[in-house]
Formats: sequence, structure tokens, C-alpha cells
Amino acid sequence: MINAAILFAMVVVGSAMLFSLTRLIKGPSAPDRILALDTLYVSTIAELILFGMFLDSSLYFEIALVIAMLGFFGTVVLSKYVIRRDIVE
Amino acid sequence: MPLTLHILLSLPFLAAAVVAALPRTLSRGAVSWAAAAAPLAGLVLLGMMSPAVMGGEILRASLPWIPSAGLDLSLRLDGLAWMFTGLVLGIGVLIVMYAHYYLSSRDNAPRFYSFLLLFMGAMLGMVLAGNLLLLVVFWELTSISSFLLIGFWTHREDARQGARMALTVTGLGGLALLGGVLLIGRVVGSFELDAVLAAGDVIRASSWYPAILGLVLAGVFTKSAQFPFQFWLPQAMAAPTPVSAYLHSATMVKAGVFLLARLHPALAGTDLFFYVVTTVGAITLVIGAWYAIFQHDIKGLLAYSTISHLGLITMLFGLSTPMAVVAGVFHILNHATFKASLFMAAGIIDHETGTRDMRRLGNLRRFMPYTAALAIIASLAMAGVPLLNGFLSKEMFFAEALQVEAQGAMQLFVTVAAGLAGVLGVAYSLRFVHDTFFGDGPRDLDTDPHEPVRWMRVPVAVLVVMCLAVGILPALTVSGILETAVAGTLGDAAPEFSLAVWHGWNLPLAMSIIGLVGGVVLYFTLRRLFALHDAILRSWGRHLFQVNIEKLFAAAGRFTERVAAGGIRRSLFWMIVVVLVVGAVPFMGDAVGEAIGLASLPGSQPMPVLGWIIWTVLVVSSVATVAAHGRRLTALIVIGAVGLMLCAIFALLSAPDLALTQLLVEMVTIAMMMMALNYLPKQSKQSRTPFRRWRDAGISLAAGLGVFALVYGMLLRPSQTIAPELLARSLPEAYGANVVNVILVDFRGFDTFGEITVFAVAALTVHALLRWARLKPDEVMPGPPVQLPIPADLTQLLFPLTLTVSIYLFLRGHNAPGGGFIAGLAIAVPVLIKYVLQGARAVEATFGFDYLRGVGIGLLIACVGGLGSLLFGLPFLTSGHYDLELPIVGTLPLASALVFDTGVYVVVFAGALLMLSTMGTVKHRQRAAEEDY
Amino acid sequence: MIATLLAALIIFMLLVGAFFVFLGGFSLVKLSSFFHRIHGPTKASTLGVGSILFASVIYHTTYGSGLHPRELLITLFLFMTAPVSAHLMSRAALSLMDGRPDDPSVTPDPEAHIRDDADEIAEQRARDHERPHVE
Amino acid sequence: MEFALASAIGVLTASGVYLLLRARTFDVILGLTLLSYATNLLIFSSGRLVIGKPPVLAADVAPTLANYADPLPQALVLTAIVIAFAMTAVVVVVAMRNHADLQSDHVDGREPARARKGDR
Amino acid sequence: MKFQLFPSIPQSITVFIFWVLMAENYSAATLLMGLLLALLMPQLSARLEREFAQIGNAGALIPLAAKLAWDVVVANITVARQVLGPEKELRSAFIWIPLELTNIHGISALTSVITLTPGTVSTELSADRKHLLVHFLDVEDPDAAIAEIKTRYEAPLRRVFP
Amino acid sequence: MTQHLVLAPILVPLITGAALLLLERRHDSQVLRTGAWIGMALLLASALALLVRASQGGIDVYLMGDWPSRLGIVLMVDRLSAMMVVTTTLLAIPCLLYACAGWDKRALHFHSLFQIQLAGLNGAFLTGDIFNLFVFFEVLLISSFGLLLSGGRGDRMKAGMHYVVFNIAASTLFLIALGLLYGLLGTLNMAELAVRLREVAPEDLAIVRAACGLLLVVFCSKAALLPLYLWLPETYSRAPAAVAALFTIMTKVGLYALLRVSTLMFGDEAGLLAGFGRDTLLAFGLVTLVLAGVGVVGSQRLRIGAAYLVLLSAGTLFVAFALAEPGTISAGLYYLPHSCFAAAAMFMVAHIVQRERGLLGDRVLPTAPPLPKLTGSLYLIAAVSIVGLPPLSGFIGKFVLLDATPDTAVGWVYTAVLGSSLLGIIGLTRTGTRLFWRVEESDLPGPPPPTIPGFELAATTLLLAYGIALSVAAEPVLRYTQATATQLLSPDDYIESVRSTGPQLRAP
Repeated sequence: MINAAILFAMVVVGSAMLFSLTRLIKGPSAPDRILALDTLYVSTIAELILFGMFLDSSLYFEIALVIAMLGFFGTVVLSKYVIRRDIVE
Repeated sequence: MPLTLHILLSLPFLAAAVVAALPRTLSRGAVSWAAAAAPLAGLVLLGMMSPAVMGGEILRASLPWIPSAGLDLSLRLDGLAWMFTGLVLGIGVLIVMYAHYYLSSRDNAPRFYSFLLLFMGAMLGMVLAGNLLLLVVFWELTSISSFLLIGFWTHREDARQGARMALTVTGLGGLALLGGVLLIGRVVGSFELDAVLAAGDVIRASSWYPAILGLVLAGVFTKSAQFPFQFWLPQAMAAPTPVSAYLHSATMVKAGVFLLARLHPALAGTDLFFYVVTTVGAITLVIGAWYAIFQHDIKGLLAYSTISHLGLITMLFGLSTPMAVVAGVFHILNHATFKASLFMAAGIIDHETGTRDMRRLGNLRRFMPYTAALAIIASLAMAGVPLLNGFLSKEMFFAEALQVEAQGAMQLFVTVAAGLAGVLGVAYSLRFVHDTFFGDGPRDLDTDPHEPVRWMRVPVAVLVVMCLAVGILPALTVSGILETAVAGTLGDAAPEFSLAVWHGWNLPLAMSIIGLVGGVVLYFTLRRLFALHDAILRSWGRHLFQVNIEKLFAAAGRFTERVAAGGIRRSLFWMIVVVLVVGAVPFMGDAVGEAIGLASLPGSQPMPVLGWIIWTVLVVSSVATVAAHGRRLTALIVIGAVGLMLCAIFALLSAPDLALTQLLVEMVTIAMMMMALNYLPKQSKQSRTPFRRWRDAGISLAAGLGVFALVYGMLLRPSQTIAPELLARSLPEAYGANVVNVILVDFRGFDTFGEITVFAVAALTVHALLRWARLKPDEVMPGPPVQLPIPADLTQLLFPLTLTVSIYLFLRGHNAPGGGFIAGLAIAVPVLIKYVLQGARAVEATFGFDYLRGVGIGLLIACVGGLGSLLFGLPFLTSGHYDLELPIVGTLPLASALVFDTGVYVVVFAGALLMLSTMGTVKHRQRAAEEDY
Repeated sequence: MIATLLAALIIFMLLVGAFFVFLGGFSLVKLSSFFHRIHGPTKASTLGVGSILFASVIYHTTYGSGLHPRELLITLFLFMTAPVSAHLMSRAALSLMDGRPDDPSVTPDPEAHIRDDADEIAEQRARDHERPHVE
Repeated sequence: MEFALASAIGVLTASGVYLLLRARTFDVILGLTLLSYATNLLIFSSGRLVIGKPPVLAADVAPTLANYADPLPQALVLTAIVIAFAMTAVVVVVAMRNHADLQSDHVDGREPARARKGDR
Repeated sequence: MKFQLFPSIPQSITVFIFWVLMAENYSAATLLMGLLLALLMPQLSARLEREFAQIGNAGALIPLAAKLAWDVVVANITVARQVLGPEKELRSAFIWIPLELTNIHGISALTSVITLTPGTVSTELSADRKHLLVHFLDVEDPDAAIAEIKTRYEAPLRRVFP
Repeated sequence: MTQHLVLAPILVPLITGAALLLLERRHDSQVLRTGAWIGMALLLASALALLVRASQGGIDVYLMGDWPSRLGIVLMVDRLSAMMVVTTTLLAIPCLLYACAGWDKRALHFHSLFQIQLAGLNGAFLTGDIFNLFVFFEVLLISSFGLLLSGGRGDRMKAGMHYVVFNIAASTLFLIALGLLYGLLGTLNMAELAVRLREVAPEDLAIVRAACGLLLVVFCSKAALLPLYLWLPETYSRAPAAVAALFTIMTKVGLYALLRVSTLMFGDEAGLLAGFGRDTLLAFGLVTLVLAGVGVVGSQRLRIGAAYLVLLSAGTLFVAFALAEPGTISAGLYYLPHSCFAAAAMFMVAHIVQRERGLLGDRVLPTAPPLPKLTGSLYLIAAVSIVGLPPLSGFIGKFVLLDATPDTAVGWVYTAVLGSSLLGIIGLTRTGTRLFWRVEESDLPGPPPPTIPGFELAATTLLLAYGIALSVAAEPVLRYTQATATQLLSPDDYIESVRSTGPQLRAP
């Protein structure tokens, strides 16, 4: 039962990933794409946790933690680039 | 005294070194004496050995050099070598003496003499060589040193060209000869001359014989300026006259015929040899003589006559009868004497009148009677007038030419050639004598012609006296020498012969007379018909050579230019094509599916839905990257998704460590690319050639398909790996549960060691490239730097927490996903965020961490970590394990691999930040500087 | 009994989480302008992941290897970083926008700068249309 | 699953190769990145595909290939990722310097003849 | 730079808790390590920061966090409705919110809070740090929205970050 | 302690490089140079010790981390490895000497990069593990990037771009090949790979061949075989002289790998894979030879010419190794160090010329250059040596090779080798006469010819002296290379010594 729910959640989150993909491809502006990538990151965290539950393993914790902790770095850099072109001033 | 030969050989080389070291300011006399000492001493040595040689003994001496390759410093003095040694040294002495007066104060005498001695040594080595390979060595040395001599007056274009041409042609011959000699060695099994000469039958019977003969003859013909390689020789006349006199009388060009004589027992005696050598000799003989008539330059005339005489000698060796060989050897000797004296005379004329152009000379007998007399006698010897040495050998030549046993056509050809040669030889000799010493007086000379200093004439006189002596009293003077030489050449097959001036009325004498008369008639006829002074006969061989060599340079240049201009894309294109071919060829001739063996292999595993989703995102964004590559920012964002999906795949397929690494590397890469993008155009210009795009698309698809097929084929095969043992031994022996990490720091720690070195060096390179660089941003935003206070402030908390996480990842790495590398990047990223949000200078002002030093320290720590085990006598990187008992804390497991991993940690952290901080703090180029461009 | 309840809770949290993550993604596709879209993923997804993490904690406690409160750290980080990235992205979008609201510290009349962003959308669309393939 | 992974590697390779053959430095860098992704996946897949069995040994599970994925290719990929990163760093910087020194981001350091003519 | 054993007590505490949570065992070694880190981390980050956040009234944090959690959940449902509903009915707007908070840490916290509560995204801080530009997804009365943010979040934050 | 000797050629330069990094901040070039030379001396000592050990005929196996060879990484010292290490070290000494004339101050991190480059080279020669070989390839590559580009600008960047991109692409290919090999054969140890290749099932043959083929392509592209050599001329001719001189060994690394892999894995015992790729390599090697000769003739700059000469020697070595006879391999191994030294000397001479002639650089245009006479002599010796004219080492290498060529291949090999030599002579003659023979004759004493800095002169002379020493001592060297070839052609010994060496403490 729970497994089914986990699998279902995986698919639902997966569809969110596909939505992000659409936005990533369509754009149209750079912030849109950055947003899509950011969302993709977050969805990936969700998938990883779900997968960890599915396997009953805690080995995915580190990855999820690192994505949560540093995943926004890409967003920061890309946004800074859009704002200023020079990401380190 | 076995080493006498080696001493003899080393004399000129030693002298060359000594002379070269002499200061330029030293008087020319001293230099000349130093230079002359070598050949004089050599002559003494030779004299000491002469009795033995003349007694038929062959002196041998050998020093080992490369015995395993059949090349030793073995020297061998038989009759032929003895004669040549005498020639080389004797004429060498005269040339040195002559050159002393010839050279002007502007010429660098030490240089000249050292080259000359070098050449002399090379020549000596060649004639003395008892090993064919050694002969080739010295053969090539004569090419090189003659190149230096011909080009001695480097400022003159003709000298440079002549030298180049000589080296090119003789170099070609030398290489061919090398090939031929190697083939001989292959057939005979040894390069030692004794063995080769004894194995003539084996060589002639071998299937390699035509190749051997062709290659050796190519060497002979180029060196001896035989048709069709004769053209280099007149060009070489740009050399100072002593050089010409030496090279073109006794030495350089004689090397070819010497070789012909030397290898005569081994190679001659076949129809092929006979036809080729005789024909080439005959053609050269006639062509050279004909051209000689039409030269205006005295040295040019002499050069062509040299060609002609060499043709004669070649032809004699081609005829191959013992007597022909005798005549050939004899003529070598005679030609050396009269030609050396003629060249020297020409040099005197040049020296005293300032020109060698016969159109401007004439009537010189009035101004320089002694020289004129000497030159005339020598010319007559060249023409083959009785009572002079040239007559004797020419007579023998006629005799042999008439006796040739061959088919009708060949016989006729040889006879006609011989006859023509006689006529033409007289004609050009006459032209030289007449145009220079008789007729109308000299025209437009810059100086008043007069006799040279006496000592300059002495060498000429010595040689002319020899011509006369030999010509008049052959039996007394030269007979013994010739017998010895012939014995050396032919060995047991040497014929009995007697030299006499008078053989009675016979056919050869008739031919001589015809030649003399015909020559005189021809000369005066031609003079009337063609106005010789205006006639110009271009050497088409030289012309062809020059045209072709220029074409060769141009074509090669174009080819190279095209290749070099092809650039990266061409390189990569070829690489991919090669890869495609190499990857595809093994499957050819076999149905592809069958070859990959899909049918017979176990089925594949089912794919979860999540997998398909990740697959879709991956594939779509990968294709989108290609589609968007012109818009770089977009492409970068999209490629970020590819990287993320890769991370997801790794996570899904049981590789958490990889997922972590991929993720972190991805982030840092994106940051790096964004920094770079600041200094690059925002968009790619698209290439406007659709052909290239389609071609590239086709190739990429092929590459993709190929990789797909290979991977699929591999995946469907069962794996047979060493992994089970790794898994089993990881925990008990390396004390780590995370096998990947154990592999990284223990099983294959050395890889990691290399990997961090790569990382460190990459950081150094980035630093080195950008440290002093001034870059211009593609677009500078107006206004002051933007403040981002809010996110900057929020990351305040993030830094200590990520640092904590990083330490956690590092410490747990051996048992859970993590490890030095991941931890190092995990701490580098938040610092980088600081850079982005607060600006590099603000961060570096407070965060005083020397990244460069950090890299070095990290590497050293890693080394120390690995070397620790050496103290226990165990190999590098052997991990130790120790459970530390602490009072309150309990047991602390300490693995020595941790030290190594600390090194990794430090290198990665410092390296990543060194790269990124360097990139972030690039100095902008000033606007003023831009205007300059 | 408790187990059933816990299971129900897990399933509920999973569904809620999945829903919100889905919502975040969906709003990306559905909404028409950037400033509309950004509201979805930055918060809904964060909450969604939080719910899923909560479910995971319970799940591991109940069925797996015991209590792992550390998973909550992920949520903590997410809640720390998500606003930062949202803030930066919107700033980026703002910097690209024509007719962006002026800084009141330069023109001190904040009320004047409340403007309906319907024009914004129109403008942005026009701009996107002008140069659809160039950034 | 094997098919999916192999095809993904194929697509990445094709994309990478296409970009590698472009004329602009940045495109080439992107191409190299994609290619290195493809390579990493390829090496990774040489240990065969195993879902959810990370090679982190648990106390009560026998250390055999039935229970864990092949760890060796993972370690190799890790090395490869790092090296690819280092190489990318260098090539990125060279591209920057190339553009700065030669005023062109063409891979060969100069614009093709036609484009240059157009500029004048 | 003046040496301080604990440059920032809050940070030390956070790090310690964090470590212990993460390590998932409570042995003496872990605790000792946690203490060590709590001692070290602020020292290291002190090299990066100009100033540390000083917490005035930590007690105000807890009700704020609870309020926030509740708001997040409730407001998310609202946003869900708005997103799923027809887009035309959204009345979105940019609004400059005048700030009374002067502590930058407070402003940061407020920005995050605003962004976390659905329907609003804080977009830019004015150069003089006295106004915050916020994007509202659906707003009827701008003044009411400003007032709500000010009372609901800014006031407690002013107590936390004086 | 002697067992750890194997480590020294890798670790000594590495530690030196890292330590020099720490000293860099002192901005004292004297300190850096002293450090670098101490490292160099230690390296030389250890390399020679290794050579002495290897010349006794045994194969040393060093198990990293005390793991059995199939699990961990092994270092191997046989005659070939020892010889390559010594060659590298000997070459490095003049290169460092040359750089000490001033370049090391202009190129940031020069000394560290240089030392690490040496570590990478030695590592590649010593490792017995194919993935480790890849890693060391990367170490040497990336440090070569650094050496090439540090302190450079403009055209050098352009050439660097080409070099960097091409080599990264090649490395990627290397990884692909390794991935496939591991996937198919399940091991990375070269000896184990060889064993498993012998037992390849016929149905796997095609895919294994494809993987092996890719591996060979990688080595060929590093060694610059046709048509994968386009990167070489520009790169080598743009590199700083000391670096270009060191780079002459870089193509040899590819050749080394090729020789190692093809003798070990595709030797006569290799069953279905015996002689894999040999004929193709021979054919392409011959064409490379000729095209390289054409390149020498067509080169407009001396350094381009020198780069093509490197290519020419690479072509010769391809031929030698592809013929796979004991004699040809031995000849190739003799020729290999010679070609490194001679080409390196040529690059140095070219640089001296380039500097003396100012704006004209090393372009092959006749001028009235006040070039020091000595330069001309150096050029002459280098040229004679490199095109294989007697009596220097190039000639010996060539004739030994030709002499050992099997009867069946004589036609093509003789033609190509001798023909390319002729092209080389033509090209170098033209270059030499144009560069060194003054055009104008003037009575006036012109500006005194500049003197060559002592370090540069010493470096070039040392290289040429190596060449002369190689010629004089040809017999012992050839005997060594013959033994090496014999050792290489009996891979069973290699495999046996890898397999029989067990760890000290662990279970085998």
C-alpha cells in the first residue's frame, strides 16, 4: 500500500519534472529557464527521498542534503549573470 | 702496427679540429702550415705502409663500434685504397699550399681549412673503409663537408644554390647507396668488404641483385655526376677554386668511380651491369664533352670536361674487361693530375685577371707565360695528346671500346661514343687554350694581368711535371702504382699489362689521330658556324632540377599550409572519422546484429517509469543543448539539466558517490562557464555553410549510433569482473564499508593520487593563464556593482553549516557516500557563493587563505599519507588501521587512508577556489587600451 | 492500529507532497508570465518536498532503520535556500524588464510605483515575440 | 533499461560530437562537456546496470555482486569526472584568453575569410 | 581582528545541534566532535563575515516560526486554487513596502519570510534599504497587504533582530 | 628499500613540484631553481639506478597498497620502462637548463609544472594498469597544457586551443575504450587484460576488436599518426623552446603505449587478436613518414620544420614497431631517444635563431643576420643528426631499422624511410642555407654577433652531446634495446611476473 503510494508519488513528481522540462525548453526568457532548472532540482530532491523510502535505504540522504544545501548555487550564479553579466564583481 | 691506419685516418679530423680552433687573427701562413701538416704526416705514414701494399699485402685494422649491427671501424688498405689515399693526400698537400695564396684576407682561413681537412678526412675514410656501412658513413660525410666547401662564400647566391644542389643530389645518392649496401648485407650476411668482395657470385645470383645494382649505381652516378645527375657539378663551381680543384679532380667526384672500382668484383659481370653502366657512361661522356665546348666560364668548361672524363671512366668500368678496369683506374689517376693542375691554373687566371669568362680573356700567354705554358701542357694531356699521360689512358680506352663484345647496336654505340669523345675532348681543350692564351687580348679587365707569386705556380708545376713524366716514361713512373691499384681492385683477376707510349700503328692510335684532327677541325668549324662567344647552351638538367625543386618547395608549402590551416575542426573531423572506421571495421563482413550477438544474449532488465522520465529529460535537454548552442546562456541552463539528470541516473543506478560528485562538479562547472561567458560573445555566429552542418550532423549521428551499438552490445553480455573480490575484501582488509571510497583511497589510491595532481595542475594552469592577463568583458553593465545584501546575509548561516556537512562527508566517507573529494567541493561551493554575492575582493580581503600554497600543501599531505607505509616496509599507499582508545570518548577508529584523503580534501578545496577566484578576479582591460587595437 | 494510522499518515503526507510538487511544476506550464510562474515552484515545491520528507521520516522510523531526524535538515536547508533563489530569480527577471518599478530611494514616492503588471505582461510578451530566439 | 541507457549515451555522444565540430570555442566546450557525460555513463555502465544496490556494505548482507553493484566502474567514473572537470577548466580559460588575445572566439583564432570581408 | 572564543553564540549552538542531528548517534565522540566544531566553525566563518547576526529576543522566534508554518500551509492551498483557477482573475502587482526594520539580518529574514509565504515574492531591496519591492500574485487592496505584512512578520522580526 | 625505488621517478618530481609551489611566494628564482635542480639530481640518480636494475633482465612488480595485482594498481619496471624513464630524465635536464636562461621567470609556475610533467611521464612509463595509464596520460597532458600556455599569448593561445581540445577529445576516446574493455573483460591490469584477451570467445571478437581498435586510435593520436597529426606542427612550433624540447618525448609516450599494448596484448600468443592492427599501422606509418617529409620541405618556419621532423621520427617509430620483429623494435628503441634529443636540440637552435633575428623570427627568409657562428654549427650538427646522416645516431637508428626490416616489407619501408630522409635533407638544407649563410658581404665589421646565453648554449650542446654519445656508445645501447625487444616479444614473462608477485602481508 505504502509502496504503491510511493510509486504513485514518484510518477507525480516525475510529471512535475516533465513540466519543468517543458518550461526549460520553451523559455522564453532566461529567468524562466533558470526557474525551470531550479524546480527540476527541487523535484529531484523529492524523487531521491522517495527512492530512498522505496528502497528503505538512508544512503540517499547525503545527495538530497547536498542538493538542498547547494542546489541553489546554480540559480544564484545564473541569476547574477542575468543581472550583471559579471558573476563575481 | 694495426692502428696506423686509424691514426692515418684520424689525422685530418684532428687537424680540422685544431685549425677550427685557431683564432682568425692568426696569420694565414701559420694556419696553412697547420693544415698542411696533416696530409704531409699522412703521406709519411702511407709511405711507411707502401712496401707492404705494393707487395700485394692487404693491411687491415679494426676497432669495434657497433658489432651487433655489423658496423665496425674496420679499415682496409689494399692497392686501390692505397692509390686513392696517395691521391687524396698528395693533391691535398698541393691544394693547401695553393689555397694559402689563393685565399684573400677577407676569407676566414681557419674555417676554410677546417672544412677542407674535414672533407679530406671523409674522403680518406671512404677509401680506407673496410666495411661497406663505414664506407657509406664517410660517403655521406664527404657530401656534407663538400656542401660546406662549395657554399664557402656564403654571400654568393650561386654558391648557396650550388651547395644545396650538390648536397641534394649527392644526398639522394648517399641514401640510395645506403639502401643498396643494406641489401648487399642482407644477401651476404656481412658488411665487411672482404666478405662482400668474396661473395660476388652470391650477390649476382640473388633476387635482390637488380635492386642492389640500381641503388648502388644511383649512388655512384650522383656522386660522379653521371647522366642524368650531371648538372650539379658545374653548379658546384661557385666554390673557391682550390675546392673545385680538389673536389673535381681527385676526390669528391672520384668517390663514385672509386666505389664502382671497389665493388667491381662484387657487382660487375652481368649484362645488366654492362648495359646500364656502359650506356650511362657513354652518354655522360658525350654530353659532358659537348657542353664543355660551349662554356664561357673556364671553370664551367673544366667542370663539363670533368663530367665527360668521369663518363669515360664509368664506361670503362662498365665494359668490365680486366683491361678496361686497368684503363679506368689509370685514367682516374691521370685525370686527377691534369684536372687538378688545370683548375689551379684557372684559379690563377681568375685571381690575377679578376674574371674567368673566356669572352673577356685572351692572349694571356703574353702576360703570364709560365702559367700559360703549364696550363697548355695540362690541356694537351686532357685532350689526349701523345707523350702526356692523358694519351695513354685514352688509348687504352679506345682499345677496350673497340673490343667490346656485345650486340651490334651496342658495339656501334660504344665505338661511336668513344670516337665522339675523342673529337669533342680535343675541341674543348682547344677552346680553353685558344680562347684564354691566344687570340685577341683581354677585354675590359679591372686589373692588369700578371704572373702570380711563384709559390702559387709550384703546385701546378708539380702536377704538370707528373703529367709529362707519366706520359713519357710510364713504365718507370706509374706502372708499379697502377699494378698495385689494379691488384687491389680486381684481386686475383688482375691482368698482366705493360704500359708503353708506343704500341705500334693500330686502331686505337688511328682513333686518337682522328680525334685530334677531328677535334681541331670541329673547334674551328664551330667557331665559324656558331660564334662560340655568343652561344649559350643551358643545362636543361639543372634547369629541370631547379624548376622541380622550386615546385617541390611550393607544393610542399601549399600542402603544409592547407594542412596547418585546417585547424581544430579538421583535426577533430579526422579523428572522428578514424574512430568510426576503426569501430565499424570489426563488424564488417558479418551481419551486424549477429556480430553484436543480440539474439543469443540474455534479455535486458525492465525499466521503471521514473527511469523513463529521467531518460526523457536527459535526452530532450541534450538535444535542446544542441539546438540552443547559438544562444549560450540558454545552452548553459539546459546543459545544467543534463548534468542533473546524470546525477539522478547515478543515484538511481546505485552510485550515490557518483551522484554527489557529479552534482558538485556540475555546479562548479556552471559557475566557471558563466565567468567565462562574461568574456566571450553571448552568441555563437552560425556557420553559413549548410553542407558542413549536414556533414557534421551525419557524422555525429553515426558516432552516436556507433557508441550506442557498442554499449548495448557490451551491456547485454555477462560481466566477468574482479568486483566480488573487491567487495569481499573491502571491509576486513581496508576497513571501509563504502567500497567506492575504499577503492579510491586504497585499492586504487594511486589513481586518486594522479587525479588530484591533475586537479592541482589545472588550477595552476588557470592561475598562470589569468594571473597577469587583462581581459575585456563582452558587455559591461553600467553603474556600480550591484549590492545583493539579502542573499548575502542569508548565506551567513549557510557557510558554517555546509562546512559542518563537509566535515561530516569527509569523515564518513569511508563508510557512507562522501570522501575527500566530495567534501572538498562541498566546502568550496559555499565560499564561491560568497564570492558571487559579496564580490571577490570583499571576500579575499577577509578570508586570507592562500589557495596556491594550499594546493601544494595538499599534494604534500597526500604524499606523506602514502609514504607513511614505507616506514613499515610496506608499499606506497598501504593503509594501516589503528583503534585509538581514549578515556572518555571510547574507541576512535583511525585509518591511515584518512591522511591521504585529507590531502585530497585540501587539494580539491584549494584547487577549486584557486581556479574560481582567479577567474573571478580577472583584471579588466582598460578602455584606452582597447582603442589601440 | 497505530501502524495503520501511521501508514495512513505517511500516505497522506506523500500525496500532499506529491501534489504540491506537481503543482509547482504545473504552474510553470500553465501560467503566462514569469512573475506569475515564480510563485508556484518556489513555495509549493518547497512545501511538497517538506511533506515528502516528513513522510520519509515517519516511514523510516516505523518500517526502516529507526528514527532519522536528520532528514529534516534537508527541509531546513530548503527553507533557507529557496527564498534566496526566488529572490535572485525575480531580481534577474526584474532587471530584464522594461519599465521596471523605480527605486523609491531615488524618487521618494512609493505609492506612485504601485502599478498593475498587466502592462508588464503585455510588454514582456511583446519583447519575447520580437526576439524569440535571441537572448 | 539497457536499451534506454545505451540510447541515452548515444544521444549524448551525438550531441557532443556535433557541438565539438562547431567553429566557436564555447560550443566546443559544451560539446566536450556533453561528451564527458556520455563517457562517464559509458564507463559507469560497464559495471552493468543495477537499481538500488549501492556498494556500501551493510552489516548483515553478504558482500557479493548479487547484493551490491560493481563498485570499480564507479570509482573510475569518479576519477574521470574530476579529470574532465580539470580539463574543462583549462579549456575554458584558454578560450577566454584566446578571445582576449585574438579578438575572435573562433576555434582557429581568426574569423573565416568570408566573415572578415563582411565586417569591412 | 580581535580574537573571540565564541564570535557568535547562536552559530555555535546551531552547528552543534546540526552536527549531533546529522551524526545520528549520541556517543561521547560525536558530542565532543560537535563541541569542537561549534568552537571552530564560527572562528572560520568569522574570517568571511563582517558582522554576525545578534539575536535580541530569541523567545519571539518560536511563535513566529509557528505562525509562519501555519501560514505556509494555509496560503499554499490558496495559491493552489489560484494557480489551478483561471489566470485572468489574478490581480498581480508590484508593491514597494516601506520598512521600519533597519537590521540587515532582520530585513533578510523578512524577505525570506515574505517569499516563503505564498502569493508574495520579495524582489528587490531599494538602495537605501528602506523599501522592499514585493510581487503579489493576487492582491485586492495594496495598503491592506502592506499592513498585514508589517504587523504579521515585520513586528516580531524587529523584536528578534533589534 | 630498493623495492621502493620504482616510486622515485614519480614521487620525486611530484614532491619537488609541490614543494616548489610553497617556495614560489618568496619570489626568488634562485631558490626555485636550486630546488628544481635538487629534484632533478635525485630523479637522475633514481632513474639510473632503475636502469641498472632493469638491465639485469628481471621485471620488477610493485604492488601499490600491498594489494594483489588484479585488485590494485601495479607499477612495473622492465627494460622498456626503465629506458623510457632514463630518456625522459636525460631529456629533461637540458630542457630545464634551457629554461633557466630566463623563461622560468616569465612563465608562472614553470618549475612546478615542469616537475609534475616529469612525474606524469614517468608514471605513464611505469604503470602496469591501463586505467592508471590513462590517469598519468592526463597528468602529463594537463601539465603540458600549463607549460605550453603559461606566459604565452596570441598565436600560442591559438595553438594551445587546438592542442587542448584535440587532446581532451582523445582522452575522452581513451575513456570510452577503457569503459568498453572493462565492461567486456572485467579487469584493468594490463597483464590480466592480456590473459583475458587470449581467451576471448569468437562471438565477442568483433566488439572486443572494436574496443581495442579505439584504444589504439588513442595512442596513435597522441603519437601523431596520419591523419591524427594535424595538431602537432602548430603546437610544437609555438611552444616555448624549453617546453617544445621537452614535448619531443610526448609523442613517444603514445608510441610507448602502443608498443606496450601491442606486444603485450596483441602479440603472437594472443590467439584471435594476434597481430591486431599491425598492417594498418605499418601502412599509415609509412604514409606519415612521407607526409612528414613533405612537411619539412614545405615549412616556412624553422620550428615548423622541426615539428615535422618530430613527426618524421614518429612515423619511423610507427614503422619500426608495426613491423614487430625483434630487430625492428630494437632499432626503434634505439631511434627513440635519439629522435627526442635531436629534435629537442633543433627546437632550441630554432629558438636561438628566432631571438637573434628579431622580427624575422625563425621564418625561412634569407637575410644578413649577424647570427653567431656557433648557432650555425649547432644547427648543422642537429640537422645531420635528425635527418639521419652519418655518423650520428640518426643514421645508426635508421640503418639498423632498415637492416632488420623483414624481406617482405623491404620495398615500401626502404622507399619511405630513405625518401623521407631525402626530403628532410632537402628541407633542412634550404632552411640552413637561408638562415645561416649571410647574404651580403660587407667589409665593414657589422654589429658584433650576439652571444648565446650560457645556459642555452650549454643545454643545446648537452643535447647534441647525448646524440654523439649515443653514436659512440651505440653498441651497448643496441645490446640493451635488443634485449628489450626480446623481453617485449615474450609477454609471458611479463604476465608471469605480475601474477606471481604476491602482497607482503595480505592474502594473495
